Amino acid sequence: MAERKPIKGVTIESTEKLIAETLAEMPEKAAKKRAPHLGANEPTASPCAVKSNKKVVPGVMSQRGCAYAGAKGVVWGPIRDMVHVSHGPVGCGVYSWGTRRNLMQGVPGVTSFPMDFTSDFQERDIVYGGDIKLEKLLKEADELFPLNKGMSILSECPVGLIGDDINAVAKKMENELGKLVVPCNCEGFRGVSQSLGHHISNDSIRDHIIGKFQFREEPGPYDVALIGDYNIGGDVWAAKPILEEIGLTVKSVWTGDGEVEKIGATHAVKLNLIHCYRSMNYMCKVMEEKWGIPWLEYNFFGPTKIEASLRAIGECFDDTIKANVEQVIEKYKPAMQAVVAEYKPRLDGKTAMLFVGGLRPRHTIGAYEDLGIQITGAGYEFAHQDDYDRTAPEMAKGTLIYDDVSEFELEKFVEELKPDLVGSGIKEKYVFQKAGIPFRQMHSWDYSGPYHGYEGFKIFARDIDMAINSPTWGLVKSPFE
Amino acid sequence: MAERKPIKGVTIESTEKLIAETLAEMPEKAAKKRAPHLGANEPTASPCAVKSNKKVVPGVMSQRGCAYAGAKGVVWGPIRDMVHVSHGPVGCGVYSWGTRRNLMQGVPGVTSFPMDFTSDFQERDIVYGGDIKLEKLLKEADELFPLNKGMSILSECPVGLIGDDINAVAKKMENELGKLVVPCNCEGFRGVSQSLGHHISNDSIRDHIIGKFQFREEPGPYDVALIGDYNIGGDVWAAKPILEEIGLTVKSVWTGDGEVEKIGATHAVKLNLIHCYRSMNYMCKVMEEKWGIPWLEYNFFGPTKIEASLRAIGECFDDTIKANVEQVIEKYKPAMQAVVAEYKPRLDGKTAMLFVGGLRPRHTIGAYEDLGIQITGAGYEFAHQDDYDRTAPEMAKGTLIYDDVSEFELEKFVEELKPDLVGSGIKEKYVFQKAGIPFRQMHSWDYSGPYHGYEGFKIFARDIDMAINSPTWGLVKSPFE
Amino acid sequence: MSEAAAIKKVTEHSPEEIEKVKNWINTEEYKERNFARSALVVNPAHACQPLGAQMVATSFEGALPFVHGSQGCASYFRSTFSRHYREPAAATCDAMTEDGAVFGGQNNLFEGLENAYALYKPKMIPVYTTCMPEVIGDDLTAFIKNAKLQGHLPENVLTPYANTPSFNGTHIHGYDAMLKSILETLTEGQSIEGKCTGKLNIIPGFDGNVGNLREYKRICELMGIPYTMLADSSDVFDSGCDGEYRLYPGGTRLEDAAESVNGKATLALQKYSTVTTMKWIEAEYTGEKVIMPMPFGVKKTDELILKLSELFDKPVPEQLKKERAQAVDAMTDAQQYLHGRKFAVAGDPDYLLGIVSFLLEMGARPWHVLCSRATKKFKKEMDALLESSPFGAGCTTYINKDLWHMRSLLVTDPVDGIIGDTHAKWAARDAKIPLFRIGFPIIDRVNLHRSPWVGYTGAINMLTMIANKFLDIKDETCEDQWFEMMR
Amino acid sequence: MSEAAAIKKVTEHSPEEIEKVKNWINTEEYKERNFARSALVVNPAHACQPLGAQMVATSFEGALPFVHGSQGCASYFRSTFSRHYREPAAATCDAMTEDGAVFGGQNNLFEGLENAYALYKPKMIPVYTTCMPEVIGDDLTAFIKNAKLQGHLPENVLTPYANTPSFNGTHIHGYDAMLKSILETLTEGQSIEGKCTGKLNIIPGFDGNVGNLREYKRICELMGIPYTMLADSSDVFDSGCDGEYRLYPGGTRLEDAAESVNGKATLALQKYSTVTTMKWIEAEYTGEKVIMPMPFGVKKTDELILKLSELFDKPVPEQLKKERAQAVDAMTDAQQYLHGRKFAVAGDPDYLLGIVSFLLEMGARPWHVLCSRATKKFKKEMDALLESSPFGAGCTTYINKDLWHMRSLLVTDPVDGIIGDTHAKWAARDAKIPLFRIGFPIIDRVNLHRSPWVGYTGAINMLTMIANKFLDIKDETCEDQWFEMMR
Repeated sequence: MAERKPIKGVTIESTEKLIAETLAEMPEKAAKKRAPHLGANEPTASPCAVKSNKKVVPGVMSQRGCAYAGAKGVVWGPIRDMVHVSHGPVGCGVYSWGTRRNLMQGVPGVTSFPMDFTSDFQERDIVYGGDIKLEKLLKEADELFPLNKGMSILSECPVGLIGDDINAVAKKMENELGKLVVPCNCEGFRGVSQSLGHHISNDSIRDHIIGKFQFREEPGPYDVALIGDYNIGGDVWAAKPILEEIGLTVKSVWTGDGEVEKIGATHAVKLNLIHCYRSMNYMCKVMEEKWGIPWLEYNFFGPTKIEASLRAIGECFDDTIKANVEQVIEKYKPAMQAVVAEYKPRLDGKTAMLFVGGLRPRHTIGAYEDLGIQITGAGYEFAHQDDYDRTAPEMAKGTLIYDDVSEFELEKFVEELKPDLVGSGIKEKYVFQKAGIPFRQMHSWDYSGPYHGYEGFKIFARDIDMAINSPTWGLVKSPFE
Repeated sequence: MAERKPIKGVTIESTEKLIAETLAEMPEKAAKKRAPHLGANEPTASPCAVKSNKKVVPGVMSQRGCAYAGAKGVVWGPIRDMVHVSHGPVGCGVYSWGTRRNLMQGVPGVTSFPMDFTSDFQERDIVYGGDIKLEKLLKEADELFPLNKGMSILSECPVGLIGDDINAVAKKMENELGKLVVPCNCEGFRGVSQSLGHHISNDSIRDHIIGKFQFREEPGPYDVALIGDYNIGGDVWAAKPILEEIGLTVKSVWTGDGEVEKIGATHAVKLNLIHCYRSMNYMCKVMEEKWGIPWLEYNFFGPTKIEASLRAIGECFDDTIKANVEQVIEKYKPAMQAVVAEYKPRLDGKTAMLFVGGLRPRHTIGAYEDLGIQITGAGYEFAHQDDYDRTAPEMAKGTLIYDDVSEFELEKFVEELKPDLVGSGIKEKYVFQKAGIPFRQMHSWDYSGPYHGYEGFKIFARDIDMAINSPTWGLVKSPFE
Repeated sequence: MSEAAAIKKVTEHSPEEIEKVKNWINTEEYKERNFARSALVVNPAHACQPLGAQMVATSFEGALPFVHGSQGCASYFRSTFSRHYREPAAATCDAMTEDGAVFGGQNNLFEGLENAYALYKPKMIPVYTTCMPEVIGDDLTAFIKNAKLQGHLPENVLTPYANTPSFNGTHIHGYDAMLKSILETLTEGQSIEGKCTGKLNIIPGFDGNVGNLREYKRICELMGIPYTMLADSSDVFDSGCDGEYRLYPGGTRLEDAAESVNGKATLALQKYSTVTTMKWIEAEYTGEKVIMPMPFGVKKTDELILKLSELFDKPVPEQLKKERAQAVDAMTDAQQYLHGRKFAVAGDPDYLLGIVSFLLEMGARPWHVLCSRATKKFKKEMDALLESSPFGAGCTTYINKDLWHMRSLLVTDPVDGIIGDTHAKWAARDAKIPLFRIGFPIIDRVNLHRSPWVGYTGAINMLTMIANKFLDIKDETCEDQWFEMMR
Repeated sequence: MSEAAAIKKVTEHSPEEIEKVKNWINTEEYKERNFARSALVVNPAHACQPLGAQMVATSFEGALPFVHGSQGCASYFRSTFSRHYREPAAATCDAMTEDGAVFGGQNNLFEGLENAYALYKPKMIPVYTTCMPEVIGDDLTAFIKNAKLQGHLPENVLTPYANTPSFNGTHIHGYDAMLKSILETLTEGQSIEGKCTGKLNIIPGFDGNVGNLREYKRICELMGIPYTMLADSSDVFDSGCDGEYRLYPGGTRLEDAAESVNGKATLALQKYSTVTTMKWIEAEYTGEKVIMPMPFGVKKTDELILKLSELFDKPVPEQLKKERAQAVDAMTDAQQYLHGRKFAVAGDPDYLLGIVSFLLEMGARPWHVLCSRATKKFKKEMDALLESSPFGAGCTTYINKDLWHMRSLLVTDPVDGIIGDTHAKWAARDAKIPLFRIGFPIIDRVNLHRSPWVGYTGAINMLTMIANKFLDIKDETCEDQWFEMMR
């Protein structure tokens, strides 16, 4: 990885000074806990000095979600042909209903279920337990939504506290209904962030789904699976065609626009291509150990990374595929150059700071750089060490790295570094826009997208230009003061 | 015609007293001019005492329009396949563009022309005359709208004052373009109301259109023409099917959703059925004199009048048609009774006052009475003696008749008679609604309709009930006073 | 030609022929021929002078608009206003007919004034003309003098009058002519050396949105600036329903208008509909004279407020600062729904300048700007506005072209939406794009004349109407897989 | 089970099968089975208690909402508010995890309060709970007392707290619990015998429309009635953008809330979201206590204004009389667009009662009224309202049914439109009817939370949104021959 050019005014010293000043304003105990999670980037350091995956420091206003959010929101929600039951009180299901933009094909309510199924726990369910209600509920769901290919039971906080046994209920109902019924003990209070929710969900797939199905078609030499693309704003629909264009056969997608049976047959593919390493590396490792399937991390954000990834993927296959790769790269080059030609002049030299979930703070850097934008700060809500190790080389020396950054810290950092754009989530968008700083939601693509692949880069470039160069920012400063 | 039951509180004396009080508040000269136009109804008196078709008394705020409105608005506008040129300054064309609801089939701008074509006179056209511009304009229109079946030149005020000769231009261009080009000298200042505009237009049809075409099909025994139905809100589309259902063949419609060539071939029909006597009786008489075509006035407002009209029409034909008439009447009776059953209970005993153009003040009385509503006052903007003669027998003794009623007079009359509904036009609607009196536009059906025929009566009944029984009238009286 | 030979069969266009022409009228070639028109006007987007005169005439307290000429015109003006505002629009007329064409309209005027005054007891009778008296050259000065001399009308009844020939200019010029004449009449003899009412005279111009007029008044009230709105149609065309019809439900008080000649400042917010009026005020009125663009969008509202603050030495109130910040907040929050979207705009000059400046502020792209009757001066001003922003690049301004020209533009050079009055709905339908109804007249929707488009609140209203319609269309036309909870 | 035997082929539903089920879910038979559900809830139209608590907690000046329990909940509440208002929605949390489940959340609370106070310097930290502490029975009274005793938080920091378990009631009950607790804390020791502030305390209840809150304040200001709005979210959730982010952009001033115990009168405008609060106020506050329905429509606004006039002995101002007449004018002018139209309505109890009364006033016909969590008492009150008008005939009230039940109703017993929040868009799409977004949350359109639905102006706003959408549909779906200039 070519080392990044240093960014004007951004040095290890200036960044460490900023960190120190910020920590100084915190209670001592909090500062002590937070210090290891903030650092000035050392591109070559390995492992990256920044610590991660620790409990939230109470009261600092972290942006993190919970295990249920990592399970239902990230992994299970996108699987289109299952009834996903938010098992517990009504809130979690309502807040996550349709708010992750994991688009899905199918007839809503018939073959796809972009809906909120819940057991709506009342006091009596807490007191007497919810297992009986769960059984009844699974029967009702299977009756009213007969074309479902399976049902998932996603535990909310109370379930784990009142001694319910959803695993037993799942097993019983799978037999009774002859349908996949997958338990997932993703109570919100488990672990430190969404991350354990991914892990628990990967385990549920391992224990209850994979290996139970086989593809209808005979296995082929170029069979691959797309792991860790959740079809946000149609990302899968922009990525898959490129892989097919270089000659691969994408047998299943984990889990964007996902089909559970195909997920259950993925053990037959030749190669697992993983985009979001954080949420799905677990099952790549399981499939590698149990079925010998190699896996490759790839990155479809921006032409530079797309080309590198295609060539890396090509390396895993024969010359036919390698030739196709070069052809496809040539085919889309003009279009990509046209995008860069149109937008780079208006974006070159701008800076951005990113704070997203577990992948994009590093994975989108290439796309920003393709447009001439330098990343002066980046961090993750719920990344682990291996994510930060992958991040350090992607960022210039001395840039700011922040793990599980709090509102307090991020405001200070942004105020100091004055980026031209902040890329983060809905909870941050309006904080920074009030301060007159252009913003893009890098969780939900601000209801735009896709941003993956060649088609995605056109939309990404347009949106970033729109955000940074919108004339409305020129109105923020009032003439009356 | 069965004589109407007397209406409680409405006597010759009370009405004449009201008229006298109203005239007393006018300047003497105006009162003298207005007196003959107001009267208490004598159902059996013939001719009706109320005078009509006289010049507007300056300054009293008459509701009348002008000859151009009678020509372009009433007669020519509805003819769908002609380019109607509003010849003169821009105003007249814009104000009458799409404001008469004469709906038309066809592809707008291709085979039908619901548009505003105008010569948009400027000062130089007044000074140097508009004939040359008119020639150029007709050529441009024919080129840009090639599928037009003819073009009409509808003069606005200035044309008649600056000595232009649109007749010569029309003749010249008809030859040059091989297309019907029909001049119509309907300058707004001519005559006393829209009425002369109808007459001038009838004459233009007589002189330039009728007799020039023949129907493609062979003449048949049941060929009729529908005269004086302008397809307001789809009235023709509700009336024509009934005539066809009793076995007649409606060869052409004057002029709702009209086709000019079929109008030009109407001399071949067996019977002219005229709904709006006022605007089209001229051509009925011409066709009777020149081609011996008998004509029959009919009334498709409300089941009572529809049945009477069908039977009268049946009388003009053989027994097959007569039998069809009885069959059709029986067929729709249940539906009509259902409408009456639903709405009459909420409308029985209510009263209404009507002030419309030249037909509906008398013609819709049957429909109101079918719903139990009595008409306590009626009058026309531009009717003539023969209209008032037809009106007297339709109204109870002592009810109020007012010709070309002014705003001042109508407000006094309504204030006194306190009707449950006023049926008039857009210029009156909001005056009476401010006074908390329910209102229906009886020119444009308040953008609803059709009101003709069986289908129309359902919609009419619903709309009248909606207007009178809307709970919003219960809000008018403020609790704060 | 013998009758028999002349008789042709009724013709029928074949479906193929219809299809051919249907496609032809959407082609570039048709557009060229369409733009080559020099005599025929199709679907113009403006009305004639006396309509504008009537808006002014009705906007003064106790004033009864009086049309000298054909009664058909008076009824057309009244029905146009009633359809737009869904309100009564009283106006009377002296109903000239054929004899008037020969002998002139003096007798009509005598009788008309006498009856109008007796029946409707107005405080003022503004007189304006239709084509006929203008073509035959009626001398209103003489006629009115004689009417009073011969006792048809008491001497003291105010009868300002204006010649408003519909064969030159449009409704905005009629507005100008009538306003100037009314002010001349009311301020006669009122000008007192050195006197200053301390008030601001506001002239809104021909504006069919009573919400705009109320927004101007609200801004002045918030700033503590005493004002007189000259030709205030806000109550006249938006009176309440409480069981009683009022012929004169509001309008500028005559005493205030009279006093306006001694005002501290006079502000016209529509340049193109107050040309002669402001020239006359320049000469006759005391205080500052200011002509500013209609305050569409934040920047133009800023300029207005700064000017008012300067003129009256008043601080900008907290409430307006707060509203400004809320407007900027709404615009920054929703810029993604308008940014880069192409718009066609049709309407009166001052409205067009305002709407285009708002679009540029949002990063939207005005693309076809059309005024069916305007001067080269206007075109120059519009082109300059477009050049002031990168988002104005590629936009063309058309003057003296009509909505059939606009149709050709929309089907050959498509845009995302068109902003204009109801008349633009036919072109919008053919081009399959939404129509955003900002202008006059609006006769196919309800209450769009009540909420302001100007000022900070107006910017939010426009943004909300446009963005939410685009989102409606997205939800209603997308396939199931693109149907989403969040937009 | 041996692995081989267990391996099934990937299945595919045939198009016929899909079509069969697609039609089946629109049948009466399916509706019966759907209504027979007793355990499964699908697409509920309500949220959980702590969301309501957070709306209250954020609506006091300098108050930092504090979630005691799982951080996932805090982020969900914050993102829900930010998506609805397009505004920041700060709230912190003491992030209980597995060990909290075992040992309780006291340590989390200690650290959480300490850090929150140090970092964000709030004037008040309202604490409310998620499922976990409620299930394991954390004793907030003790925890908070200990936190202060052990110096994690200065004694004088206001820390009202409420137990808001999401497994009973909904967000409106959380609103009630938190409000009562905050008022208890703020008014402690403030009640002074015989003292009267002369002010009106207004409690808006859980209302996602800042326009409504502003309308209440505007009415009071017009009537010259001094007021304190308790839990005033209008500035908090609609602050301006001027280059500076403010964590505490507004909210009820703590001093005013403290004083409210000595108010002249206390008015709650949402009965169902202030049950315990008003019971407590009944006992503790001076002055009159009044609970009135949300003033949707003219009659209910009349009642509110008459009550205020009576309570404070103030005449009804001309401006409100004028606005009333204008609302009645708009409603009588546009009744033809709503009369007889059937509507489905889904939402919170107080909103439902208001919307239905407005529909009845317009002569529209509420047909399916659904509240996904409500009491029999509410159903009785709704049925009584429906019986009060002939236009309520035939309407059915459903409680504890969800939006999948509503879907069955819409496709088997069609109506013209549905009024509700964004979640109803899926049922509206399947039933091919328009959704009128009045409720919470609205996360797929812009600025619908800014213009009021209550009061006279609110009645015009609702009427305009509904009528103009029906007219849009008519223009967009009619054949050419029915496409008209006037509507």
